[in-house]
Amino acid sequence: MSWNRAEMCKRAALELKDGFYVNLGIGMPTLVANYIDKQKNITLQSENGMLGMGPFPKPGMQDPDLINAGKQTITSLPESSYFSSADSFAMIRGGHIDLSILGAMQVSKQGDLANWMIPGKMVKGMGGAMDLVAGVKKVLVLMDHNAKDGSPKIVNNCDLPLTGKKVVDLIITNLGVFEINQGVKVKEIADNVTKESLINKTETELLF
Amino acid sequence: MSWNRAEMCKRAALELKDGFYVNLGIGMPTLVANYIDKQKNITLQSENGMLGMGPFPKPGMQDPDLINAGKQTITSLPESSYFSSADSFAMIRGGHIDLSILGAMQVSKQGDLANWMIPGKMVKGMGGAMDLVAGVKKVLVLMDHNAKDGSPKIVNNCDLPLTGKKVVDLIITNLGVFEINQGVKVKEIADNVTKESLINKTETELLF
Amino acid sequence: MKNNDYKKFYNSPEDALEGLLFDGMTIMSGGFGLCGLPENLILSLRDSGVKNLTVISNNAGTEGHGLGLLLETKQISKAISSYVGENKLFEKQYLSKEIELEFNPQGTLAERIRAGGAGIPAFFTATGVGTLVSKNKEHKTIKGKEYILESGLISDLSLVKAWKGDKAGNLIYRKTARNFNPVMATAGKNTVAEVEEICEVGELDPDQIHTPGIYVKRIIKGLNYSKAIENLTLSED
Amino acid sequence: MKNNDYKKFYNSPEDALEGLLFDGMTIMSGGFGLCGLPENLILSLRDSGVKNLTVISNNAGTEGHGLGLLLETKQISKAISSYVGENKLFEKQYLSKEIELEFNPQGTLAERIRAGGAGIPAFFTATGVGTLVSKNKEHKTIKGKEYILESGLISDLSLVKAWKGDKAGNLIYRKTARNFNPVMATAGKNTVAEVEEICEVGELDPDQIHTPGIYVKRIIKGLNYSKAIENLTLSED
Repeated sequence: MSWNRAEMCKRAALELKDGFYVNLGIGMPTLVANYIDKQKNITLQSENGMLGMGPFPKPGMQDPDLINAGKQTITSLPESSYFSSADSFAMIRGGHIDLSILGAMQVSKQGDLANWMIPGKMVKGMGGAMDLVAGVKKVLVLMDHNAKDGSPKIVNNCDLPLTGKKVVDLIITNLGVFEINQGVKVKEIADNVTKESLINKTETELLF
Repeated sequence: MSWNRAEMCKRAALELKDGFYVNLGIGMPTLVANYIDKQKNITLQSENGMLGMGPFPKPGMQDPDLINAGKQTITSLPESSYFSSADSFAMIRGGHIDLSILGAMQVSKQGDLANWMIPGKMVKGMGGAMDLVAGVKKVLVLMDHNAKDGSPKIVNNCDLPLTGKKVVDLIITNLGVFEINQGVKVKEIADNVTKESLINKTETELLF
Repeated sequence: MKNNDYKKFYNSPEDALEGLLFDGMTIMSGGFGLCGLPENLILSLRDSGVKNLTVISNNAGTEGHGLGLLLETKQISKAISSYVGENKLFEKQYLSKEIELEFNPQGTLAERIRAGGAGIPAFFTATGVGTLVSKNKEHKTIKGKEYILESGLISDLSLVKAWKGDKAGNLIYRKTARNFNPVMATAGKNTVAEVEEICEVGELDPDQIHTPGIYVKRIIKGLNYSKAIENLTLSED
Repeated sequence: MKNNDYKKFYNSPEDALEGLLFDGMTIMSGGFGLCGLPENLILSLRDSGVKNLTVISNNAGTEGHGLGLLLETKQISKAISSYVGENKLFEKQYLSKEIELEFNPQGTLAERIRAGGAGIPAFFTATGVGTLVSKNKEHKTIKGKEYILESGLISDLSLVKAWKGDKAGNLIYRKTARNFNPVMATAGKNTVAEVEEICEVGELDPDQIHTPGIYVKRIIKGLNYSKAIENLTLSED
């Protein structure tokens, strides 16, 4: 047993504190928006130039001039503002975003992140990921604990090309929550996951 | 005999070509605006954050939120736009302004400009002058040919602290028009000024 | 009153590009994905037949849209982008070495363009430190943190798309169609803009202008915007 | 619907500065001359008695206006400015060495602040090459032209003045009162804004917002603006 995707997103949403400005990466991180506590004031940034991102539009209400960084149609909110890509990344690089949630292929025990290319495969580009991990105050990785072939994704050293060095603060997987802090510290274990299986499925040493 | 201030400004205004974006410095350069040929399309920039600067307001029409770089009340024009100081100097530094007209204390034969401080006297600051001379496509100096004590202002080497090195393209004084081009080349001599008196009143060699 | 004919308004994209194109030139093209693309100018660029282009654009369009059109005609020899994932033709030309590709982190790309337009030849950034992006770049430790030096970018020609524009070249963008357009407008030796609505000088509020007219050499009213949606996503409620 | 209480709106300048002040801090203060000054916040800063301030501001105000108020009470120990010509008191305190003064070219000052807010620790510029400004700075020749390295600036607290603002901290400036305010808003560890008109969230057009709310920690409605004119100049027609 382990957490399913909804449970992972729900757990990640707990990291969004009242008043936070947050950037959610493409893919599973985008889904975290569905689990944000409505009691909290959270503002979502989209790096293509928007603060205050709203939900997906109802059918017929889509606007081709209003998309998120995943090129999905979205909506605005009363507090929204738009700005250029340069201003958007000035905001990101300048440390004004409180939290970014990203997917990953590998994370090392030092917090190195690899999530943009696999040598030998066609490279699509890093998009805004390198800027986000270098600039945002806190970086949370949301990913499956193991790759499809079962190989561990929390490793001693990434063998894939890096997106950033010593940039990850927290990892949430289907098996638990892990803090990068002079090694990989286990903060929470998913329901019915044993300590032993967690150790078996992780390359690097876990600190309990 | 020599040109009076109005004649100097009128001569300077001839350097403003159709379609030019121009920044006029504080003092006499500001007056050049009064002599612009109405057949030409000229847009004035004010470095505190405006393109399309209009004339001074009629009495009662002044707006404290609308001033030029000399802190004078001004007006807008139909084509005006406002922007921040950072965007304004991005425009200047980026070489988008065609011409800047500035006053000077000294100009050297290499085009070095000194116009911001006199050692031993209270320094007020360089304002935007260093940015203008470093960034604008063409720099025109508009000044009296000699200081109040009669000393020459077109010199071999500036002894006053510089505003910019090799930045001046053209000098207009009460005695003539001078181009900096591997030395100081005389382009025009004011009415009734002799070649000899011009040479006497200039420290550096003049090329005729 | 002063002369208010800016001589910037052109009747067609062909006229607006006349005399500005040459083989081997560098072109910046605004837009993010298919949002805020200079559709008319790209079509006209394709029809001009100009070739061996270096194109600076965040993405490479899709098949049949945006820069995808210039891939079909093999007019692009080099692309500087942050993400080209949606274009199979690009992949094919890249793998066959018909196209050279330089990836920049998206924020570094935006800032390099902003720097180019602002007369800043180079700046330090933490983005890319410790990655392939930092290879062969000057490193510097400032206040205990490591940075790399990135250079400013300029183009021979920038093509941008705005929502409204006036005949003095002042531009206003709409929603996230703004994206790379304003910075690219500042970084072109020449910039040509296309707009959905062309206004007379004086119709736009001077406090709301995103791109001051000084950056726009020529402007046209665009026609027949397809405004394709790359990833239609609707709420399930 | 989501919680829309940003907890940013304060009832007075005193409340808005509460807990943000300490002796020896660095403060950025918006405005050009007397145009676009955070008048209410400066008054409240004076009344707080905080001292030994480093103030980053394009000018030093005049007697009785702007930062001139903090000179009277000798709260400023260092100023970073581009021009302080209009203030006799400043001159006096400078000559008696009560105040340290660092002059920056105006564009370099604006760009250093923009860089500070944008996470750029340093950038190259041609401004000041060959002048006193270049003293002790790193020089670099790029494509045959010489540049100097300038560093980014940040503040402990930025005080800015806008025309309109909403309770999410979004700001819109008016005419040339914009000046240094938007960049300073980005470069403060904390930024407090004062506005002439406070709006509810949703009243401002999202395409027209100059400073997105993320940069504004606290916001107040300012009262009794003097908006003094430094150099009233009228047309003679």
